[in-house]
Amino acid sequence: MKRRTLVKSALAATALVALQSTAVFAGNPVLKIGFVGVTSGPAAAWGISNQRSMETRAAWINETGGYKIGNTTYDIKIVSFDDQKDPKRSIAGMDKMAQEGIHYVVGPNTDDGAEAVRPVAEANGIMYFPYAFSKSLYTPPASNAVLAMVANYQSGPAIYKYLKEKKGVKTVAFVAANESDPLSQRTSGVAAAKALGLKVVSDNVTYQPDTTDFTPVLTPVIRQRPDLLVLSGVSPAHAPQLIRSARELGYQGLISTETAQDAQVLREGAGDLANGFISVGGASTPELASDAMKEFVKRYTKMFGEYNDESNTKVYALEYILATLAANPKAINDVKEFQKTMDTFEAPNPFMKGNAKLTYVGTTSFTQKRQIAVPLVVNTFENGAFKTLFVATVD
Amino acid sequence: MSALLEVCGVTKKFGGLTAVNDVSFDVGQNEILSVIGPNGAGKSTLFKLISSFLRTTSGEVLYEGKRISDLKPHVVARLGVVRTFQETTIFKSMTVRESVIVAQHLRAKASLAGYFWGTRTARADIAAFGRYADELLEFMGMSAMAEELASNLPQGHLRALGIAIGLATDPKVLLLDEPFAGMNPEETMRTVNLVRSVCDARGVTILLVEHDMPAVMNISDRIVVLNFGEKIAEGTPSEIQNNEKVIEAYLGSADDEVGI
Amino acid sequence: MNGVTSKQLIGFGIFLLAIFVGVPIVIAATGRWDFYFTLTSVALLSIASAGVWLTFYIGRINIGQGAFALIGAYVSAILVAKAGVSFWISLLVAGLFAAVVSVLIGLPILRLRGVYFAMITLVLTQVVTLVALALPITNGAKGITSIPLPGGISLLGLQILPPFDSMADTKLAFYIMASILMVLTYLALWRLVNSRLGHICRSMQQNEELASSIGVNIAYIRIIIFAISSFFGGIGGALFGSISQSVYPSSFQVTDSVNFMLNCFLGGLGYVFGPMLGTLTLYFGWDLLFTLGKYQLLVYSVLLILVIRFLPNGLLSLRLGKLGKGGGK
Amino acid sequence: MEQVLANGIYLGAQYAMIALGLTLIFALMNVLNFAHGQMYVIGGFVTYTIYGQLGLPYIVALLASCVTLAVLGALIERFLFAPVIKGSAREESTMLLAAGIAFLLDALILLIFGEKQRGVPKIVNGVLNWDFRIIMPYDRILICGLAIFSIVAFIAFMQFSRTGRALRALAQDRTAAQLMGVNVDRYSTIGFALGAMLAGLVGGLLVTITGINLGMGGPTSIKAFMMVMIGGAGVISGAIAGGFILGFMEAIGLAVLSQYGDITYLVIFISLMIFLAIRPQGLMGKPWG
Repeated sequence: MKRRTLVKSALAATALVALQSTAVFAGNPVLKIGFVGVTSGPAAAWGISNQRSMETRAAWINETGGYKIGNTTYDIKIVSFDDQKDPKRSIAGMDKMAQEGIHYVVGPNTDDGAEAVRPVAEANGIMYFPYAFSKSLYTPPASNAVLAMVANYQSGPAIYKYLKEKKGVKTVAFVAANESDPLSQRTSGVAAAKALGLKVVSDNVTYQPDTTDFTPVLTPVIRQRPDLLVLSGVSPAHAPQLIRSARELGYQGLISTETAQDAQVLREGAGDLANGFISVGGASTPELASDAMKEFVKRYTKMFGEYNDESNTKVYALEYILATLAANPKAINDVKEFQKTMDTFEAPNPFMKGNAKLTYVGTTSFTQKRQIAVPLVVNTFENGAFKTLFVATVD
Repeated sequence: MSALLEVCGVTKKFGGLTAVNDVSFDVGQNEILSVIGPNGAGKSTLFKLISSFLRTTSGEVLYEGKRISDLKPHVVARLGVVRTFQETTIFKSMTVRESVIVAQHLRAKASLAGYFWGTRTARADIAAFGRYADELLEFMGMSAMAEELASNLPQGHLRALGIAIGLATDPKVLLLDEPFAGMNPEETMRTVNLVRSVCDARGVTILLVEHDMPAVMNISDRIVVLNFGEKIAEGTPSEIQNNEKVIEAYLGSADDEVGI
Repeated sequence: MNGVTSKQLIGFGIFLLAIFVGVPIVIAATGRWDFYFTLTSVALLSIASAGVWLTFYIGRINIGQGAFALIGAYVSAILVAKAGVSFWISLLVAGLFAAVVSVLIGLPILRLRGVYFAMITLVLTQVVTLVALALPITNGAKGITSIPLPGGISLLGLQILPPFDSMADTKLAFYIMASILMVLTYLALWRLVNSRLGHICRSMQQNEELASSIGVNIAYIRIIIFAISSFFGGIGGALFGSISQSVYPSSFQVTDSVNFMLNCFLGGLGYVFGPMLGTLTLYFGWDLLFTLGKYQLLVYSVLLILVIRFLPNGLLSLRLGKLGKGGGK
Repeated sequence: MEQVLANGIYLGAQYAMIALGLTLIFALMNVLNFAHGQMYVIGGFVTYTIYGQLGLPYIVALLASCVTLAVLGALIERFLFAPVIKGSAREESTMLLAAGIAFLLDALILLIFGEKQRGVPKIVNGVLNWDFRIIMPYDRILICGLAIFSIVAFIAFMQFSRTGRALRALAQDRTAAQLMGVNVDRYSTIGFALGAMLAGLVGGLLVTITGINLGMGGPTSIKAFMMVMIGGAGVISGAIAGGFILGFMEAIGLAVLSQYGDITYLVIFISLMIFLAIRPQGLMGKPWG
């Protein structure tokens, strides 16, 4: 009998928690923005940096009186769903968002998740901003996904071109984890390098996502002595180890990746060996960061104890959503209006010095504007921090 | 003599060790034949060879003139040669009656899909299984414990259940693995009578491997004696009792549990 | 043992009513439309879990169902998206294909028992994922996307089922479809377990040697059971592919295989309806806890541990007194 | 060639240590501890916190990892595994418990240590470069040496100490050990704690090379399972052999099959399946029925 009561009370507690209504903000009406992504398990870092940058920004907006869209000032509330990097759960998460009456969602973090939620998002009138590169997500007939970062097939050519012209890179080698996203990125990376006339000396070495020692993985690659080693779609956890192994094997050339990295992680994991490592980042380097960006980093650090440089690129999606809604308040419950606005939308970029703009791009890659124009900031790691190598734009 | 089961020069080697060496003997129709021998004589290996739970190294076992060694155990069982196990090997979480019903697998006329769809043949089978199980338990004197879980039975009845499971398959030859081991004289007596009546009343030929000499002397028509994997004697109980090689083998063994 | 009592019939009736009438009414009343997808997932995952439960029934710990679900998902996706075959045919083919593969793989590995079988099936899940990444027909890392929705079914010119893309609400359609398949699966499972094959499985679960001594061809039965199990896996996988309209090598992975197994444990290995309840609890439970934010996994795991600590024989063991073992319902 | 050998030894030593703890727990209680990888991760994070963050000597951090995990292991055994094993109809039910604990530890790691990859300063600098035939950083050599030393120490402990002998008796036959007067409950706890401690120790050692993040838990458990299966479940020597075999398979496979890229692990997994199908008890295990 005793255990029955116990189980019953446990179940009752669960039910209570589930039914518990969402917290109510005082004053302003609440605008809910969703996040569906991975915030637990091996890839937690991707989603968490995402979720936290959204929450930091939302708290900041709310603290300073809310966000004005049309004639109403809203408090922003972030509703997050952890999909555990499982496409089945991503769909459930997107359904939850529809249930909550949310029309704008950031995420998911992977190709398979983003592809799986497409039917739900399109059926329920949700615009979503995945961090996934699969072109079919953004190319018609797909209509509701907006690429929330720079795809590697856009940043790759820019980086290779720069390195070819400025550093005399002639040969390049690719290494990728044996998983969907990195493999897809490797394929497009190789194509981009070949198009530029670079010689690809190795493009088929892969490693399992659970690899703990990269020396045997890299040995055959390093033997080819490429001028540039590209770590396709490398996760922040693997990057320092790969760099370290490559350097310890005596590799002298350049190393680059097209994904965002965290300086602290590189510093701890590879130390000085990571000097010269090229990665794509946002606009938080001292040369570029505006006061708003610095404020954002400060608030993030205060809220969560430690900043994550991956958030530099992830702060944008929410900003775009809000700014576009402000430009066309009708879009708040109607994504068709949002889509219309996207074609002409333009606003100043608050996170970058100078007169950079927020616009939607992607016509070249997707034949329609389904990408946010994050500045393509290419950074290089020097003595524990990122320095901007060059800045480019995507069309 | 018409031999039902013929063991012809059967040999089994485990690595360099010869467990059974060139053993031959026949079992006649409706006979009770016992294989005895001191510990480590190769009895249970021979037993497994006959029931095809082990492959022979050389030699063969014939049933009704057809080779049955090296066949799969269930094929041998289908032909009518069925073995029992020692008491721990039962269907622990089934009742006695369920065990006996399951064991009538070979009597089934309907196919497995037939049972799934509940065809007429299948329903007839199910009824027949039930009737036969009741009859068999009656015969074994186990009707009272039909609904008891097998794991709750006392040791003596476990052995009887093992025999009942074997009998439920309608065997021509029943191979019994040490049916009297660990029993007190009274239980042994009862089991001896049971085995006798299985042979007489149901016409089942019985080959048993056993340790308990008095019981074996009592029950067997003929006896085969093994020592160090080789057959050292064969004959009626009285012949065996007076066979010098046998006496020597048993006295020579350190096994004091078995006396003659 | 084989007769169906009136009590069971009533129970089954209530169950059907709850699924096909009760749930839609409750959802309409509360406006929680999102529960449709969650319940659809529960239905299709419990189909796959039913297969795992069946392999448990012959005493094998199966951590390979993810492999067969992935195979099923790909077969259906390739047939529908590349060959233009009707989804309904592809669903059946997916199940059959998974079953055939399982026979080929099962022949050598079903001899293994205990953790050894568990491990080899776990490795199998990884092998299938890696094969899906490497093969051209599966589109490798890119996956198969934009799979058309299921079409209609017409018989003798009479339309029994309209095409899904003509429906206003595919959520309900998918829910009904998955639920019907789930009910059929569990009816089949229940019937199987209570038929002779089920009794033989139980005998094998308890002692394979004894089972073979009474003339049971254990190797054959093992293959049959593994094939049926994988058939369910293939069906479940194909269903998911049609709902998400995409399949990736990561659609079903080791985690999924492990979850299928956990569903069975949690519901109770002794009960036919255990895996269904287990799936509902594990999957729905996670969904319900989503408002907890970052504490979701913590609370979820603590609850899970409490349940197993105090109900080590599964949730259904609470009702052990009332119902016979193995039979369920 | 020499490089492949060196890589194999290094990988093998670390794998063997991971497998040791898992196989010990399996041998003692027939529990497949799904949470083994998470324990390894906690070990890594404890060392990271004490050595990397607080700046205390490395050896202190390593000891702290061992102690933390030993205590954690003992608690888990005493309050979770032991009662569940007693109350469960089928012993496989412990798999659900183990998985639940894995989830719990994952959640705790995320809340306490965060989601980021962490690393500690190098404990030794420099790289051994023998004529480009063997290139191996000194810290790897040191960790490899420490791992091999720990393995030897563990074997010696199991062989010669009183506790070790009791544990071995327990692993061989629970009932017999009980009859011989071994306090089964107590030694189960000790054994579990020891297994968990080994996981913590490897975590503490490897954090200096590979760093640590919360995602390493699950995959590490699965790799450990495979090594245990190769060698034979529940056999100490088997776990060591399994670890080295997998280590060498990876090192050789990556060297030989690198031009085929994606299929290296496919080949490893398929050969593993074939091997297990032919020899289900692994290299040194007892046949299972």
